[in-house]
Amino acid sequence: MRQILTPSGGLVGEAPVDIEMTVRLYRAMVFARAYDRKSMSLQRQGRLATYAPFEGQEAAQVGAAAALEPDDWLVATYRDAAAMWMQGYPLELLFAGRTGHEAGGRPPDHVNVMPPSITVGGHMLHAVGLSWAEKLRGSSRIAMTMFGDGATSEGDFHEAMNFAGVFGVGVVFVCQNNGWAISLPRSQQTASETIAEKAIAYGMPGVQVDGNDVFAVHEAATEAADRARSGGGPTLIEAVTYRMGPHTTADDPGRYRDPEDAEDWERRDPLERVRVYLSERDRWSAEWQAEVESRTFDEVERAITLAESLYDPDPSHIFGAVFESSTPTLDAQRRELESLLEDDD
Amino acid sequence: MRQILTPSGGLVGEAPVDIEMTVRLYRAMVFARAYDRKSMSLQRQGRLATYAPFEGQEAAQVGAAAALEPDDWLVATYRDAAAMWMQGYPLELLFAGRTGHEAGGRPPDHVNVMPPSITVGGHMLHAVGLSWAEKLRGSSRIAMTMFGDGATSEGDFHEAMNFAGVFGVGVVFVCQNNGWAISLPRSQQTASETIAEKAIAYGMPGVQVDGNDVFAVHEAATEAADRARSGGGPTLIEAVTYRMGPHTTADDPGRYRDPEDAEDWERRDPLERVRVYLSERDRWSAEWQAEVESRTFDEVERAITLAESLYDPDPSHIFGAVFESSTPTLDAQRRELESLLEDDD
Amino acid sequence: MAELTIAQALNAGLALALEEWDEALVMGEDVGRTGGVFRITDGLQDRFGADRVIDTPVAESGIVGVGFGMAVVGMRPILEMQFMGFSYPAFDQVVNHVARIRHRSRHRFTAPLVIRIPYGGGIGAAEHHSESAEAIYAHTPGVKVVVPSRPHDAKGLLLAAVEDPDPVIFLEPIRLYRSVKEDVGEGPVRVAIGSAAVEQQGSDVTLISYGAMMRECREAASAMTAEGVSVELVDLRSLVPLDVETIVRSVEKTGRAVVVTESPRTGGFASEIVTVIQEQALYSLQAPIRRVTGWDTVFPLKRGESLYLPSTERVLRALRATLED
Amino acid sequence: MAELTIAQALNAGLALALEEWDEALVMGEDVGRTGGVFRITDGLQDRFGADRVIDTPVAESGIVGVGFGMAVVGMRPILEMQFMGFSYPAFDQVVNHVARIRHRSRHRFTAPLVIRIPYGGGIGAAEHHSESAEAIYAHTPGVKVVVPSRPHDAKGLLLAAVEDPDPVIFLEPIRLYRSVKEDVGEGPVRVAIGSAAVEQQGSDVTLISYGAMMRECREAASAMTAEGVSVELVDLRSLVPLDVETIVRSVEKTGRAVVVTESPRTGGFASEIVTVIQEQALYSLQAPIRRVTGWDTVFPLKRGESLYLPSTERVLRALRATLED
Ligand SMILES: Cc1ncc(C[n+]2csc(CCOP(=O)(O)OP(=O)(O)O)c2C)c(N)n1
Ligand SMILES: Cc1ncc(C[n+]2csc(CCOP(=O)(O)OP(=O)(O)O)c2C)c(N)n1
Ligand SMILES: [Mg+2]
Ligand SMILES: [Mg+2]
Repeated sequence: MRQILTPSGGLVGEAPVDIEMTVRLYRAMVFARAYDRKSMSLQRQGRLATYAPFEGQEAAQVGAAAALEPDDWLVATYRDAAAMWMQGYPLELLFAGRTGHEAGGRPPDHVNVMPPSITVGGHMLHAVGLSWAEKLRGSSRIAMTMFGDGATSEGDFHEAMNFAGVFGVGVVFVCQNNGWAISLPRSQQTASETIAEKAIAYGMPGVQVDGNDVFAVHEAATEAADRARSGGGPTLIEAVTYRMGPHTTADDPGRYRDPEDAEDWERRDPLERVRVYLSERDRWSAEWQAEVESRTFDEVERAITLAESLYDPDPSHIFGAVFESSTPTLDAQRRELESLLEDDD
Repeated sequence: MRQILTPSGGLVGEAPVDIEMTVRLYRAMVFARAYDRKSMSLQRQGRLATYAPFEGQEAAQVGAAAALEPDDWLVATYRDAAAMWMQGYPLELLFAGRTGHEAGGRPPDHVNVMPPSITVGGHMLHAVGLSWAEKLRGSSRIAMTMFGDGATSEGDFHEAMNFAGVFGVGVVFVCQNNGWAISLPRSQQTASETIAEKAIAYGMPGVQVDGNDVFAVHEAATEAADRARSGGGPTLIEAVTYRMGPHTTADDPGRYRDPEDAEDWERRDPLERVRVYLSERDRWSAEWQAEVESRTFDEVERAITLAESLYDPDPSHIFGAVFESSTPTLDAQRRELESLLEDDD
Repeated sequence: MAELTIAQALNAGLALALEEWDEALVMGEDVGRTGGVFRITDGLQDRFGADRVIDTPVAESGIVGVGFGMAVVGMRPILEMQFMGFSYPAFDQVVNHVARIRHRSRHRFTAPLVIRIPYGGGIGAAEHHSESAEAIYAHTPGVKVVVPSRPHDAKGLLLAAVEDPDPVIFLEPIRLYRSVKEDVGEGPVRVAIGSAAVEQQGSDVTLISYGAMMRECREAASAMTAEGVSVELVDLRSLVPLDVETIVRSVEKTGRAVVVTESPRTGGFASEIVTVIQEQALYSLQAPIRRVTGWDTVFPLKRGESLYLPSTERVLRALRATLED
Repeated sequence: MAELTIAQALNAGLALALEEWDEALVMGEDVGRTGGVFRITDGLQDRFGADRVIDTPVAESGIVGVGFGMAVVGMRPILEMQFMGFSYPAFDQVVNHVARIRHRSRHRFTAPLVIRIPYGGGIGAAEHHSESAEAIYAHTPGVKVVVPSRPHDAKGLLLAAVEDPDPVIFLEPIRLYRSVKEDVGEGPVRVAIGSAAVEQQGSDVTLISYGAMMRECREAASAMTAEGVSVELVDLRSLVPLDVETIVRSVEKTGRAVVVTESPRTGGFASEIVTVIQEQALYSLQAPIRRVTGWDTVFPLKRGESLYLPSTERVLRALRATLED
């Protein structure tokens, strides 16, 4: 398992990025954690529908997404808000989805990030098609897809990996192995020793990294992205990490896992080691961090307010998005709904 | 790639079976080839619907099936008639299916062989369930499933292998890599070097053998069956072989492959090497072989005649097999059909 | 007398099934350790062990395909799909194998399994969590399709489904899981698969539905009754086999009918019900049969949900319009 | 004037599509080297290269899921499922992604792809090779479903489907692939998706079908005409969007209708057509609308096929019975 920055903040080998970039990565992780915690409390206040927290996985998401060019494709899941935000998905849209509004599914035109995948497994195939098509059209864009340890059990994972291998498609497969698929531990998800070694079955390189080490994740992701962009084909990265919180706000981990595990993983916190690393180099201060956090909270407050202020959907909202242009049957159904609503007021 | 009997009939290492067993295996292969060739001609005469020939794959099917106990489960495909026959599936039923009669799908009660799978991939999961359930019920029966190189690309292959690995189910996965999936060569089916190495992704042993070497196939299959029966879990066997004929009688290999390949593979014929091995040990004669072949032709003639003499289906045949007991809707539809037929005569 | 919710009745029914049949087992994602995302299998693994209440990898086709093999050997697998929107990866196994093995093997091999599928909207869930695709299963020869709307039937149909020699798609109305309690009867009671329930006798109009929409239909029926209109309320309970006789007899009596489902309209099961009525009771019809259904659109997220799901008000309007025709 | 079979018309249409749109590509199992199991893509790889006519591994979900991603970037993938019975592994990708991305992303991302699916029985094939499951696709909001019954429409609908900004399920009637030839017109003609064809005007009864069953319907219509009965013959050509207006106008005129499909009856698309008619033309109906369909059984193998598939004789009986009612 590749590791560059130890939990205590020491270097094994060489830092893959300079100090400025390290600060940027750290700031992103601080932002991510603050966003995640704020979201949890917003959910408790009933301002968000169920929320899937990613605390503990900040390094995996930030380190991987930071390896992408601004216009590369990211195809990720319900738990990957940090990565999606890194790639340009606006906070207010992430929240819009979480408040139950489809507007959250439409990123700005220059942002090549797919709406978060709610089904497990299917979206990896989309990344293969996206990257392949970009190549066919002569663009140098690549696609990165993120998924969990549980997703590797779906047939679509297999078909996506196999297509990518056969056609040499430039896709970066990032598995955040956070130890659990809801209540199923990684050990019972698959009998392979690592998830990284599954790459062998598809003739592609696979690498397992300490997913809580932003240096290791970022280095592996950068290598994979370069390989993809230069026609070297796909790569599977297994980022070994841990989901510190529940699967979602509807889940109670107490039913299936030992609280001690979490304590264990707290000692391997992805942020703390970078904080130590930076402060040893006089690039960290409590004030600065508090500053970043409070700015995050303001950001989040602004974003959630914006999301909540979106107009609730009207008939055109649901009937207008089935096809580019409506059909007689849809028009008739829409009139039926509209007449119902009119009579209501 | 494991090989014990070279194409020229020489031994590398030790024969896994004694001479008597070798004679039995050879006789089965002679039978299989004669059956296969006769079936091709029957199809040309219009007495069978499309037929999927397996010439060239006799050693893979015979060697693997011979490793099973009489009551073990076999879950195979449209191309595995030889293996199914080895495990007790009556010839006349194999033919019944080929003449387009469902009777072909019902083996005798003591024969634990599923009807041949027409869909590619889905049946491997069934083998996992069969073997698992036998274990849950305290029986020592195991299941062997056969499939092709193309089938390994289906999501169900992945899910079957993964379930077997996770639950340690005693299944013998036998992939007959015959080089082609209709018109797609193995090299474009997957980017992995071998199919055997896909086993790593599921934490199970995988072995690649010369699929035209009945000794190598039989030895590997026996090891795998013993492992499965003794609670050692699943094994993936890749039998490297070649489909000498067309995909089916509806296919024209001339459209996609070089005839020279076949000539090449003729030199690695699975029967010839055993013939040499036996004759060097004075256990083979042309008369004896001719005898086996002509008995096979009689067998086949008897079987096809039996299959053809089956009554054609009547309404009860299709309405009676939807559920154990009929429903008012099915009864009404059946009466509708019966009245149509009555008025016809 | 045990007063239980649908969720509790299902849990009790599963426990009874595991007691009654050694061959019965429960298999699915998160059904063991955590008792399923809806807690329907709560406590069963502790009680019956990990060999009979099995947590699987995240692979729906695998769950159904492996369960199929188990059923062929004589087990009675009770399989859980976490939500209907996640049952599609297993669709091939259901259509091509589960539904056909009896026909394919001329009764030698059968698949007496149950696939439990929570379905329907109304809980403000994320995408794929509000599906109502019962029509695609009902259109698959070889599987039965049942859908309870109340605790008693939930338990009785579940036990009948496990006992059934053929595969049963068992649909569970998510938004009714914990809505009402009722006496579910002692022990392993059964509700016959294929029999509809006439919940309320009436003479003016027949109101037909099943599953989650029964709540709105009950509200509408009592509102109409209060207005002096006599509504006959039919809960199909079983889509395959369909209790055509009960449906037709009712419409022959009332001459009018409204059919309510929450699935998209085109090709929904409401169309089958309407068709059966017009085939067998056309001359009794005094007005066109009305469908109250979801729309031919994607099911909206929380904030648009109320635009999609048929409301009691919509059912009432349809009833009134039908009576005025 | 080119007289082509449906198979030839499809091949010509695909070639035109690949010429007309740089974004168009063909992808599927055996579509390249060998031109597909039905030779519909014959010669296209030689002509347009392996980058645009792509042989894939044996993985239907992969074909549709990868094609989906390509379409999102602006390609126009024309995907082939080898037989309808092998399209089910891709059902999840169709329902959960292809059909929904426009809604999910509020038009930012779309999937303008075509999924070609040979369907239907009558060729004495092995199991899974005779499916007619159009109803499950027609019940999926977000995809269009078209099904030509003649060479001209095969070419025109295919080009319209490739050009369509939304995903189209393109059903191909296997047993008509090589049955008849007709002039398919020069160049990239289009047949509008959503428009039915009234093949024969009539006043006594409306006969409605689509795809492969049109052959039996045409035979029945001419037989009745010979007997002096005036049959209006409607070929729907498109199930979604459905040309309700043409259907209703016809039945309002004739007062009688027979709907013919080869799929299982319960939940088949015939039920939707019957329902639409009874909703909008009940008072014009002089007799119950009859369905002539396959049965609610598994599709039998060769030797039982004739028991299952609706024959011209069955269509004739239904027409006569309807006229006698
Ligand atoms: C096809 C499908 N099956 C089941 C589910 C229900 N489900 C949601 S998340 C999840 C577990 C996924 O685990 P993993 O892939 O490890 O991702 P994580 O939640 O740990 O980030 C499951 C089973 C789903 N969303 N989609
Ligand atoms: C799910 C599915 N997809 C496609 C097909 C059509 N088909 C029949 S055989 C075949 C190729 C299978 O190749 P392989 O697994 O190597 O077996 P072989 O025919 O070489 O023995 C295909 C694509 C099918 N039967 N089932
Ligand atoms: Mg996980
Ligand atoms: Mg092969």
